[in-house]
Amino acid sequence: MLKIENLTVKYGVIPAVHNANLEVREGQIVALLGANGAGKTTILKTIMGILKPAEGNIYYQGESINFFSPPQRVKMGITLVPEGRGIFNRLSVEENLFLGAYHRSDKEEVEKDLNRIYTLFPRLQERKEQIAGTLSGGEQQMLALGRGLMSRPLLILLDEPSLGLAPLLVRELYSFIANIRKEGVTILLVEQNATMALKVCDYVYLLETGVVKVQGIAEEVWSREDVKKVYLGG
Amino acid sequence: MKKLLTVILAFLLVGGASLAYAQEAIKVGIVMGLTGPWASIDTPALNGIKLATEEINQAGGVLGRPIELKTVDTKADEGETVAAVIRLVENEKVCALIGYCDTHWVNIAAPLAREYGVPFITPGATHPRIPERTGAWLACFGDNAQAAAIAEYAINDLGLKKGAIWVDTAVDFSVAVCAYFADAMKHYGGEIAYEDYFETSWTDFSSMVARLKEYQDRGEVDFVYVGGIPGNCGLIVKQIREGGVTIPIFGEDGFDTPLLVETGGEYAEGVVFATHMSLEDPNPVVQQFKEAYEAMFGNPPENAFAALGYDTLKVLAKAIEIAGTDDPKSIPEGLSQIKDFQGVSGVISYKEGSQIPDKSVAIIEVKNGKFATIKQITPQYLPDPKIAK
Amino acid sequence: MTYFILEVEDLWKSFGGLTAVSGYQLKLPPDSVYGLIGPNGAGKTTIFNLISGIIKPTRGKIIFKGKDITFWRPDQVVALGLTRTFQNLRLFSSLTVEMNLKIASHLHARCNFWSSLFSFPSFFREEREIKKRVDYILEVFDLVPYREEVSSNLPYGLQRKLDIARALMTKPQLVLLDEPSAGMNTQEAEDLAELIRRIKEEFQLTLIIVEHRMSLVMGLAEVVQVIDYGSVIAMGSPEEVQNDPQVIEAYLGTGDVVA
Amino acid sequence: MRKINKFPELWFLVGGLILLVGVFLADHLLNRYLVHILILMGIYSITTVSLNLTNGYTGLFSLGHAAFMAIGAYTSTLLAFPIALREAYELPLLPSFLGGPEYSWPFFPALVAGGLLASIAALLIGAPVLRLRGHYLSVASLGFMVIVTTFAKTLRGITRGSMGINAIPSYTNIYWTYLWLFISVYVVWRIVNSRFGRAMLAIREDETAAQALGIYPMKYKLLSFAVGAFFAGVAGGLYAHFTKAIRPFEFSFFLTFQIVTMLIIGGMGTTSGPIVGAASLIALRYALKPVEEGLQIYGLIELIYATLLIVIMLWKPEGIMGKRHSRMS
Amino acid sequence: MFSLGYLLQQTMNGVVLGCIYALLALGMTVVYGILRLINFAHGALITLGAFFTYFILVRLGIPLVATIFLVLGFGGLMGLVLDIVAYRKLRGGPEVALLITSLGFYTFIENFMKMVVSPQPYAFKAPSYLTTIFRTSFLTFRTIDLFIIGASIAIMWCFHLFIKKTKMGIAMRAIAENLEVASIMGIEINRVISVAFVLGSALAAFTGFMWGAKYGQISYDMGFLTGVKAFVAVVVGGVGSVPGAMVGGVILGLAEILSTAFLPTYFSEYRDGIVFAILILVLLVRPSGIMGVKEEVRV
Repeated sequence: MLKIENLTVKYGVIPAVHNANLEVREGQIVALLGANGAGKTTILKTIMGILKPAEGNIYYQGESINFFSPPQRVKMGITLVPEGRGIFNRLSVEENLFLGAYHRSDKEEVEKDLNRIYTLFPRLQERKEQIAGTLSGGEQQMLALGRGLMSRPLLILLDEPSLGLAPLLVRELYSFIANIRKEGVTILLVEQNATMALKVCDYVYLLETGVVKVQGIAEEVWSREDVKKVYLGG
Repeated sequence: MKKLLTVILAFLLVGGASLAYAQEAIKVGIVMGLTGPWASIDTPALNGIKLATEEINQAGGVLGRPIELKTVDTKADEGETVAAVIRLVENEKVCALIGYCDTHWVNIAAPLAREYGVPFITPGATHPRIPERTGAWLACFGDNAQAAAIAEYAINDLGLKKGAIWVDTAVDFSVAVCAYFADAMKHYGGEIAYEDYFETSWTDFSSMVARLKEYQDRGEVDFVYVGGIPGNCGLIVKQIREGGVTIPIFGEDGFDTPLLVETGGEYAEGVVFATHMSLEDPNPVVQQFKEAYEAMFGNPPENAFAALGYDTLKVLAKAIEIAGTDDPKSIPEGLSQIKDFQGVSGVISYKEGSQIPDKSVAIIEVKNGKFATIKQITPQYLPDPKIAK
Repeated sequence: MTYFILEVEDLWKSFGGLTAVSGYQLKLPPDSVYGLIGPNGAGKTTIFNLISGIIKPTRGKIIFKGKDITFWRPDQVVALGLTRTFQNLRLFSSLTVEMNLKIASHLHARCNFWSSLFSFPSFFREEREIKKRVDYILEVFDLVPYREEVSSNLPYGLQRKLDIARALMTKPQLVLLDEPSAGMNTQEAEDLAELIRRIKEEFQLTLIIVEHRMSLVMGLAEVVQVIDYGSVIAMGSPEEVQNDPQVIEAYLGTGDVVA
Repeated sequence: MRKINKFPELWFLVGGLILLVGVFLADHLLNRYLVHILILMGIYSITTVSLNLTNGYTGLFSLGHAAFMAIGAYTSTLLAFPIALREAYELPLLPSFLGGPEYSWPFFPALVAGGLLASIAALLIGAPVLRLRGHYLSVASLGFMVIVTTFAKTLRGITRGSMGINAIPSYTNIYWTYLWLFISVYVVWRIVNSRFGRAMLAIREDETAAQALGIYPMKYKLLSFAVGAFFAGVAGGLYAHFTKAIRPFEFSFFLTFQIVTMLIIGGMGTTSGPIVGAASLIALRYALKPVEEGLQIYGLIELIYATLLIVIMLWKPEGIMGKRHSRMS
Repeated sequence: MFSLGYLLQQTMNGVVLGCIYALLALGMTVVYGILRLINFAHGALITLGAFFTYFILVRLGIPLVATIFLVLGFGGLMGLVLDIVAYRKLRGGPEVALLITSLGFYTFIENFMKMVVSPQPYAFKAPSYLTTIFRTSFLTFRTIDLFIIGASIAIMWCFHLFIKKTKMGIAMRAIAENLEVASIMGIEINRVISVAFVLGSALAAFTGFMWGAKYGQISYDMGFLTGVKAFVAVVVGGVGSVPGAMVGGVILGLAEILSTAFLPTYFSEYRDGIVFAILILVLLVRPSGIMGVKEEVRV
């Protein structure tokens, strides 16, 4: 579904991602793991079109999308749930959700999806008139996820969804992620919380300083020692 | 530094080219604010000057030489004004300067001309302290005359005693004319209820109108005297009337503009103001001037400043003739000898030692959208010029 | 009683309703290297911001060299000998390397305004001294060839180095390094560790290092504090901490998935 | 090359001599109109050079520069106004501690006094306003400018109100102007190359980082504001004694925007930018004047001016002398 | 000393003037909130709008309702042109470049207008149904005053609804808050910004029409000071806030009128000084304006 070939991304002169190759198959959850500064977020932003690749190609459903703008990519079914949630603090919960469906013109369906999100996250319904900036961290993450789903994505890119959440909330969150997958959405997940990610995902890429170091099926990778090493050092 | 030198060089070239000039024509420098807030009176004045030049040249010129105008637009900017005077005197070697219908600009340009020993005549700047301060000559009456004329008319003819004064503090002439008016009112036994202040740039006068209405309703004022300029007199009159004020409105020569009726509309009816002359005057001199002006510019003269400009150049030409030379040093001598010169804007003669002509003041009332002359007044009492700043 | 160069007591900071630092404590002996680790968003950088005076705590006390600096301005804190680097590299990006360093000599230039204007000898003497120190620092950090380079044009690794070099221009005793190796590759990071070790000796520094790259912290730090949710969850030697189950959980998360 | 670079003061000495010769030649060879334009360039250059210190080097985008010019212009005018003319223009006599009714100041001390008063005003207004950032600072300084012009209008006993003061003695000549231009360039250059200027650069680049290196931003912001104001005040004084008439209206939006435009067109934060900007825009204005008069389209200059402004901003937003920095966001 | 009628009359004067400022501020605040652009060209659009209505309403006598729509369309078109010609290219560039460009546009339009319509002011003869005078024992006012207040409130309300309820309005607020995240929501940034320009400029042109109808005289340079004051209203009210623009505008209008109405006449000239002193005070006490949202300072 998504294929990245020889991707190099630079900030000015500084390469953040180096020659990365990865692939996401339809219906999978693929995790992109690695320490801070490893280039995970950069890869997601490049897939979304916010950053321009210095080299390499991104194929989505067999088509190169290198020259597509972010809105075009959204229309093609890619959605990014940004790191730190990136919700609009000054907008209400419902407006945030509504923006997720910005490119859609099927009003009734949007309304239906809205209700679906509310049943998925009842707490959002309780607070739908509230300004999003006043939500708690967990609620904001729910909102960001819900907003991502409102665009009816085929591929959803999750950037550190567990960041700053209490363990209990993290667990809750992951059960949602598992649910989303059941509905047929493909997921590319960037995580620091490796244990959690490895439990739900099918395939794993491990990044270190912009380079893919390890890849493999989740269970296999989990048992390997280098995973721990990347995180906790020698 | 290198850049600066290049620039200097460039200027040497430009300057050199403009130095060449023709010998035979008599050069007269014109400085006017053709852009900016004074454009609406300076432009007609310039047109009047052009018309007069055209006529003189058609008739064979002065001393057998044609008159050539060197006109600079100074854009209502002090730096440009100084630059223009220097350029006209230094580069163009003009024999005299004519310029501006507002006192402020004369106050800048004329002293500089005096330094060069070049006479400066203003068509329409009416501050009576101009000669004292700048050495310039006026082709029009002083503000003290027009203020006294209105005071005389209001008190003696209409019996109105309690006036309010609106002063535009941003222009010298308005401040001056209002001070003379207050003085003349006192002289004739009237009183000033209060003075209110505004600035040229204002558009909204509603708070002042409301105050005036308050005074009117309490019976504390009989009339209001407004020191407006052409750009805002229509606005002021309209707002005063719309605000429910019914007492008479008096103005000065700044009111002499078509905008008074155009903007004021029906509300301008009955407004009385003092000015240099009336273009409705049946006097053949005036009517001929009107026709010639319309023939040349496609529209009738906008206001009295057109006539003043016309007269100014004619006066200058006459002075050159009297002096018999266009030497700037001799022109003032010629000017001082002008007596009973019949101009479009009235009879001009300079009294001994005075650079302000004795002219009568036309009192004009707006009737049916037209300016109608009520009377010509030569004020019996002239406030001391020193009263005003 | 032992002397501590820096003591932090019961430090709290909340932004709006969010508590970023809750009851952080530290007693730092002089001439030591402490590591500060913890997952993303644990509050490490906030702690640095609090100590260096860039933000003010909600509650708590910070004592440096026996002085209570809790509510001092950052420049006052630096003047006392405590400086820091930034996680997101705040170099003066349109200025040259030399200029970046010269700016940092600010605290130790005493020349007054008038002698600066009119070239009194004291000005030249001082400028020469500054230049000497810049030369020396450039030497130590192997940055000599890049002296005239605009700092934003340097390779990333060198920018990181410059950031530390710049901090040292202020002649500090205590340096807070905020993720010095972020964005470096393994080789560069190893070199950096070596460099940090070297400058610690050379300049007799006390260091606190916030770092994600475990190998670096483990190699350098004598004592490691692990932060999560704004407070210390573990503290000890690198080995102890590495095997602490609480730490592993903080980093890798619990293995307990509901779905 | 190296040797000279070691003593850049030498450059200044040489440059100063060349300037002196140039000014002398200009004064004697050129006609007064061209000298007039050169003086105007000089005065505007002083203001842009001083504005460059605040806006370009310290990164405080102030729009209040005309206010400092106004303060300098009024101060020096009032001090140096000839006793003999005071009565004709209804100007007050100097209070006794400033010289009394018998004495009007010579030009130089009057200019310096104007500059100093502008500096003091800068310190007073800067202390609260310089806390603001970005556009808020710009707007607040613009407000300060309006307030200064308001005072110039309303303190009629001193300033003659909106009508302004006329017949100011024409002390400003090309020597004074270029002497002060030289001084201002020299001072700004010295500041920029000392720890004070380095602190200002640091504040422009990153205030937080500057503070973390021991620089107290407020102090240097104020210093930069005050020094900039000093030269603006001096330039205002030169301007007043050059145009020989001032009124509050002059020192308002138009002047402020004109100076800022010159600086930006020339290139902020560069040594030569402000002078190039001021000189080229004034040169353009006067070069176009004959064209405008020839075609009798008054207002053409402004039209070309504006077009040029837009074109430069679109294609070279860092100004004529500016360098493009690739900045990381 | 002052009668009740006087107090009421002056307050009404202030409110009417304030509504004009408010409408201008509204157009500016939308653009400024998104782009951080102090759009001086906004002032020029007042002039353009006023002359446009002068020619179609006064000269051609097109009915009022049609005029309103035409002037809105005209203003919008001009805004679109400005955006496409210059502002779009400068997006993401230095703020000062944007500022100077907008100043350049102002100068250009003003001088262009001067050439086209001459430097003389024009009398703007509004249809009589707009200038009918009503006199009560307390107040004297005209239809146009009511029209201005009514139109301002109506437009403000529509705008409020637009910003709050419509897709485009929500998108605008999203862009103002975070451009990058907005783009990954699938919002076409350029299009939305253009719409903001079009709306703001349409409002400016419409204000020009109201200005002309209220005062009866228009000139090529009428827009500048008004534009600057509208920006002051934006900052006082709080950048990016629709009710803030209204509050800021009315405060400004009241400050102007009441300061001349209740201080001794000698203080009239302090009017602009007072307005800007209020601005500085508001900035110092509440840097984000009365209704503004505090901007986050990130360390």
